[in-house]
Amino acid sequence: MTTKLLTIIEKDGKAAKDKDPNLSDAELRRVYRTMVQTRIMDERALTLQRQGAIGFYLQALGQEASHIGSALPMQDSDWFFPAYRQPGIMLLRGADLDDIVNEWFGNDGDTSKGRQMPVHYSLRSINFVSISSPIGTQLSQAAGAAMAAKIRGDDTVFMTYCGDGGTSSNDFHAGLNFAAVYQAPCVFIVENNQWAISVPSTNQTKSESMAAKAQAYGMPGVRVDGNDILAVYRVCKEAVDRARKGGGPTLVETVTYRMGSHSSSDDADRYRDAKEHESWKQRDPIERFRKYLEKKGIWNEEFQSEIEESFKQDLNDAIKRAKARPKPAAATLFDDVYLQPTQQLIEQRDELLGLEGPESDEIGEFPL
Amino acid sequence: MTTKLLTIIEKDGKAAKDKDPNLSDAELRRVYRTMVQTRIMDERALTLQRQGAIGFYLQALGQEASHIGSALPMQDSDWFFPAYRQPGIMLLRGADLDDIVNEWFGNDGDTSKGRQMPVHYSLRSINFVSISSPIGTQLSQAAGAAMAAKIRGDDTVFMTYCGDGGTSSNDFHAGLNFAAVYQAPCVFIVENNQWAISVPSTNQTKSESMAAKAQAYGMPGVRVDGNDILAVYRVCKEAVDRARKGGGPTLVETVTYRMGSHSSSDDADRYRDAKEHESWKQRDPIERFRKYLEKKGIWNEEFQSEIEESFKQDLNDAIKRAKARPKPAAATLFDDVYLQPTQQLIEQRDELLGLEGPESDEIGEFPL
Amino acid sequence: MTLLGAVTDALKTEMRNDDRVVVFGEDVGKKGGVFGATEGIQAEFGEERCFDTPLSECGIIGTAVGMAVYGIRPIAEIQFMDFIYPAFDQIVSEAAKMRYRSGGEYTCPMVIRTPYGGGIRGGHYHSQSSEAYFCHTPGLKVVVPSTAADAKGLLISSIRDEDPVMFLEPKRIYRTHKGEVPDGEHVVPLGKGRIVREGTDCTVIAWGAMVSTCEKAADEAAKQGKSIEIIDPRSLVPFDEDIVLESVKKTGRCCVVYEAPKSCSFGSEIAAIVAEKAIEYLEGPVARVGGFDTPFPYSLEHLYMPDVRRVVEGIKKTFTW
Amino acid sequence: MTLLGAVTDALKTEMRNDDRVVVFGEDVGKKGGVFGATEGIQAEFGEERCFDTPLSECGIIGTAVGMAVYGIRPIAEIQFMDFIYPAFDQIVSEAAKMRYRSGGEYTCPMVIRTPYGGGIRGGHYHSQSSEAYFCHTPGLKVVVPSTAADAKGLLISSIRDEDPVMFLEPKRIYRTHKGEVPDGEHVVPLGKGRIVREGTDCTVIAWGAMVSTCEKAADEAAKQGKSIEIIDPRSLVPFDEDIVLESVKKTGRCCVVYEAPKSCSFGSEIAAIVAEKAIEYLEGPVARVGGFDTPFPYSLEHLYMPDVRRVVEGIKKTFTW
Ligand SMILES: Cc1ncc(C[n+]2csc(CCOP(=O)(O)OP(=O)(O)O)c2C)c(N)n1
Ligand SMILES: Cc1ncc(C[n+]2csc(CCOP(=O)(O)OP(=O)(O)O)c2C)c(N)n1
Ligand SMILES: [Mg+2]
Ligand SMILES: [Mg+2]
Repeated sequence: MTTKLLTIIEKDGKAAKDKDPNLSDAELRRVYRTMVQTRIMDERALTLQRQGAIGFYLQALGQEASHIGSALPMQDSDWFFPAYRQPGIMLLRGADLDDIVNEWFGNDGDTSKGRQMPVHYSLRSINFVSISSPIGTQLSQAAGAAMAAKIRGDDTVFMTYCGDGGTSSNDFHAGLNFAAVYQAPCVFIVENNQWAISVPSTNQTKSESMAAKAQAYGMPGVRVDGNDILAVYRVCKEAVDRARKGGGPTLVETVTYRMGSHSSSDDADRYRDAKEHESWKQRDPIERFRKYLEKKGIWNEEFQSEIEESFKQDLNDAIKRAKARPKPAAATLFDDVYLQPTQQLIEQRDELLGLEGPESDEIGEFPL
Repeated sequence: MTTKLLTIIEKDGKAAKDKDPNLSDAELRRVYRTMVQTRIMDERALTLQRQGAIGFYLQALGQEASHIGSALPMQDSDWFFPAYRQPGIMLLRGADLDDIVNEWFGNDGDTSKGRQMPVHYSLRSINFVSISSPIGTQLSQAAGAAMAAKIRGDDTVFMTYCGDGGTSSNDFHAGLNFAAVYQAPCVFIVENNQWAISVPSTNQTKSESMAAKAQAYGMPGVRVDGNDILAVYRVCKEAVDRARKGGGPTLVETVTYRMGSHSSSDDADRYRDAKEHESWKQRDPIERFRKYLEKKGIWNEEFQSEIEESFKQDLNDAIKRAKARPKPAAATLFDDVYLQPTQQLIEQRDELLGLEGPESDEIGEFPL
Repeated sequence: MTLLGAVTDALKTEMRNDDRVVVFGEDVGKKGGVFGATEGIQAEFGEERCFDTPLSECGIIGTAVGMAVYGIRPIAEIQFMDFIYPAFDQIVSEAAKMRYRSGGEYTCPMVIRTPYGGGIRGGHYHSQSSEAYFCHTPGLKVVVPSTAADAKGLLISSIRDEDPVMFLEPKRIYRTHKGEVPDGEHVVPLGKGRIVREGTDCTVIAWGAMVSTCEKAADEAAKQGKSIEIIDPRSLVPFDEDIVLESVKKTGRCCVVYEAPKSCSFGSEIAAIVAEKAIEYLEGPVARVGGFDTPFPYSLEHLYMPDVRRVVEGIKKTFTW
Repeated sequence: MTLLGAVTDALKTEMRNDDRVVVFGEDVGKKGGVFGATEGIQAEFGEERCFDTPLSECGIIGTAVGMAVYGIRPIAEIQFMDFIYPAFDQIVSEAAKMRYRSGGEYTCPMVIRTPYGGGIRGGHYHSQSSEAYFCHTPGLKVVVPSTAADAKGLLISSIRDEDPVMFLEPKRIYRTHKGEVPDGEHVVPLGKGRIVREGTDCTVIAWGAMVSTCEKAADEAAKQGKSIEIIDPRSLVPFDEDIVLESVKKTGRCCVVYEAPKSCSFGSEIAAIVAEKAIEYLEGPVARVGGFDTPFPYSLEHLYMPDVRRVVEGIKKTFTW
């Protein structure tokens, strides 16, 4: 049951009438725009990294349908506990582009005040909780937040993400178990992109699918074509609606592919067969959706260039502004450890600020 | 599939011919003897605790079939990574009674040198690995030991235990996953005795059964009547054989009941319905097996008294000897931290041994 | 009231005060906790605000972090401090760093309550004092009461705090310690130590169950003509340096007493602070009387835990040059 | 050879020596580890002895413990030390205590290798130095090399050790540090420190990547007429007290330099040892130059990590009374 894979858009862009969620043309265009923007942003950022302008980057290349489609049924008041490969959610929810770009640079405009590596966004403005590097920790947190909302009687829904690798984490086990036991309004999305850095998902688990793991927790588990945005949307809409109505959590596995290397520090060619990569290129989620829109008559070259040009312009502007901003001030190092700094922190701050002579310049390169 | 419950011995002691594993009479009697001994030992030890002779005790009351039956198909060279509620395995494998009883007293004859609370046995003599208090940690260790045996080409099989509560632990998730990925010769027994101290198993997980959790790891999961020793044996024999033949791990759920309180520090009447307890008493695993033996004509009152009397005698003798032994010597405190003590440990030891004046006598009572 | 009763009192007081406060953990509901700290709470506040969890410390703390981030006030009970490690990642990587790593956008006001320390024949895994791990983790506060009144006042402060607090309850004195506890609202601020007794010859610093051991040792020392000042910091983070340094500057001697393994402990930190900031006042070595650098034993627990004779010995050391 | 190369060399040397040795972790196989420490190992020794694991540090260490108990010699790689916490329970409750709690019946000879420390723009979660947690845990050994030769010699000793060893590899100098490394068999015993440079006025103690920072600071201090002795303990547990105390007794001054948060750290421990055992020789306060008591930052990393000017400042402190 959990191994069946829901697909709606076929290769040629056709969609089965009875499955098509029938989004409005405006919505379809908005979604398409977000997918294209996400890809452009990913490209641009990786280039910035290659140029040495930012220290690290990690793309969602090929996973645009998976994360944008899943986020689509969420309301503005709903919350996300993301992993690190869902940048499109920020664009979908209208985050300020400057907030995104400043984070790459870790400058004084970064909402996180330059405390984390690039792609570890924190965007309170769109209920997008601070991203953590340790794999999986967001899963039990999302369950907890959902429990809290249930206790308070709020009708907020929570969505949280992990990769195929993340299913092996402690928090996957704890998070799904708690969410199920307390029937918390939480949707767990496993983006199965087939790889955890160099480890293939077949080495991650012997489970017949990631969705099948839902049975260990007594919650519905669904497997969906992660490169088909309508299929992802449809499945997640059901899960979100069920959660909101008190029906408890759902595990959704989106079957997709990491089309790039793991991150700017990785070279997938060292461990991955080029053929596999090629075959997945044929299933590009943006291309597939484009064909669907074209068939519907709501996509043309003009629309495409309009999206690309205007977004590139906006992005360039944001990058220019971000580059011009300084690093956070030295004193900010000591802020936000606690609401109020301790006596020890104040002393350490004052000592640092009182130092003379040149600062260290020995910092090296990030390898992963 | 995984919710079906295998039963062989019926209430009245009858056993379906096609399912009966047909153990020899001698073997059946040996098994029965071990079950009775286990229960006697549990009773006696709890009494010792109530009398203040030992500090803590925890019974396996009602779970004799579950753990003795599962251990039965294991060979002498096979290994156990037990939890704390499988005392019968020690008796089944012919452990020295003094080793068991000395552990309760934590005296200088204790194999663990008085480092752990009662019931945390370590018995290298029977490949029974040191018991830990933190729930679940043995599960990934057993998986690892099984991986090691596979790497070495040994044909050892590993069996490890946890309770229904233990299925929620990090190590359950990690241990089963690793065992399955590496197809390690490891059998995981979940003794679902319905309670984790005061928390019922229905509050532990929403999974339809504990055995169903096997699907998350792509291994066989079997559910068996844990109060029916032949059923437990049969299921575990299959699992052990499969493991030895390279067929990988199995998860076995034995459905049983904790007939006593959690431990000498707990009072189950405070949170548990007396009716539930009553209904399970009807399913007493020893009683059930006795009826089966009686039907077979290999049990009678004489046999019963012989078992009881001789074991009580042995136990009393062992207790007498254990009581007569002193605590481990003060200097032993510093042994076994490392193979060789560090400079700091030697200094600390010498300081302690050099002290004069009365030792502390402020140690209180253990509450759990 | 016992120290244990004061904990219950504080929980109830704050649950009445603030309906965002929820209490959960293993066996905290109907059973009221294995020590009874949550007794009566589910009955008064219902199963939504006081509930049992599956057996997963990772899940308990992970969900607590999510709750705190979302805006309610979780109080998570870990049954014994020895069992906190499955949740260690959520504590040190998540709770401790949420405010900092998000630039203050998300915060994690929560309390982790856990019985800690030895002295109850709990052996290897029901006795440990691992405050050092948490004191070394920026972003966490670490609190240890030694009296019933402090237990109530400090716990109320911890619940109201805007950051994650490890609230360590010295289980050895849960029931043996009894003292006056103010009714209702009673707040003891975090970061302010307490002079347990004044003295002039040597400063002894101790927390939790060790405070009373040190009081007895001080009596002993008095018989030998030494006047001991005892200081209970009450919270280890934030740490009241001033009260310690002022005392050491006065007495010229310093002995730190704690149950945890001696090395790389919070006792080491106090010694280091003194060596950094008051060395010119010292008239003898800074002594540390800790647990030994071994795992916690069962049968020899009475030797492992600092007792009067070991504290007296430690005090003596501060008088040797 | 680089320090990184020396690690690979040690692994291969011992895998050739002892067929019980196996290496595993995330991405250690075909990829050869994210830093390349296991490059070529799977090719030489096959997938049985060098293999990738699922993404579970709990599983990696839990299975390693089981392997060690059963009798093979696991070397587990944790990709970054910051990600070790999901395995914390298996390390501190199991590996560390197996020998003790079983009265020596079962032992746990295994090595946990992990890149650690800052200086590579890894930010919040790829930079931390959490040796203190492990140094405070009896039953574990903790080793940190600062040269290529030591990396090889200490790692070989760690693999041969009968107890669990945390082998912390200062990733900042993985490739920047280069030095002679003896071919084949090369053993540096655990528990013996190294005098990095001799001096007469102040003892500076540092390990890992901080050693070279301290050497530069010592050059700086020399310009100001101060002769600095630098000591690298090489293993923190077991700790070579004698080499430190002897030096401090000679110089009369002591400054400890480390990357970890300042408080409750292994640096605190060294300060405490000095305050306990060499106080009468001290001519100034014991200075600690550590990371700040904050989580690890990204953009301001260069300010967070002790650098030459901060070490020089620390040394100066030891000259103020
Ligand atoms: C606890 C932990 N261990 C290891 C890492 C290092 N690491 C970063 S990403 C990654 C692979 C993650 O794979 P997956 O969950 O499939 O997500 P994907 O990158 O494919 O989106 C690893 C091992 C980490 N961040 N956290
Ligand atoms: C990690 C951890 N958390 C909590 C405890 C305290 N504790 C001891 S036994 C127990 C319940 C275990 O229940 P279950 O796994 O069902 O085993 P049973 O006692 O029923 O055999 C708990 C919570 C522990 N020992 N370890
Ligand atoms: Mg992946
Ligand atoms: Mg149970």
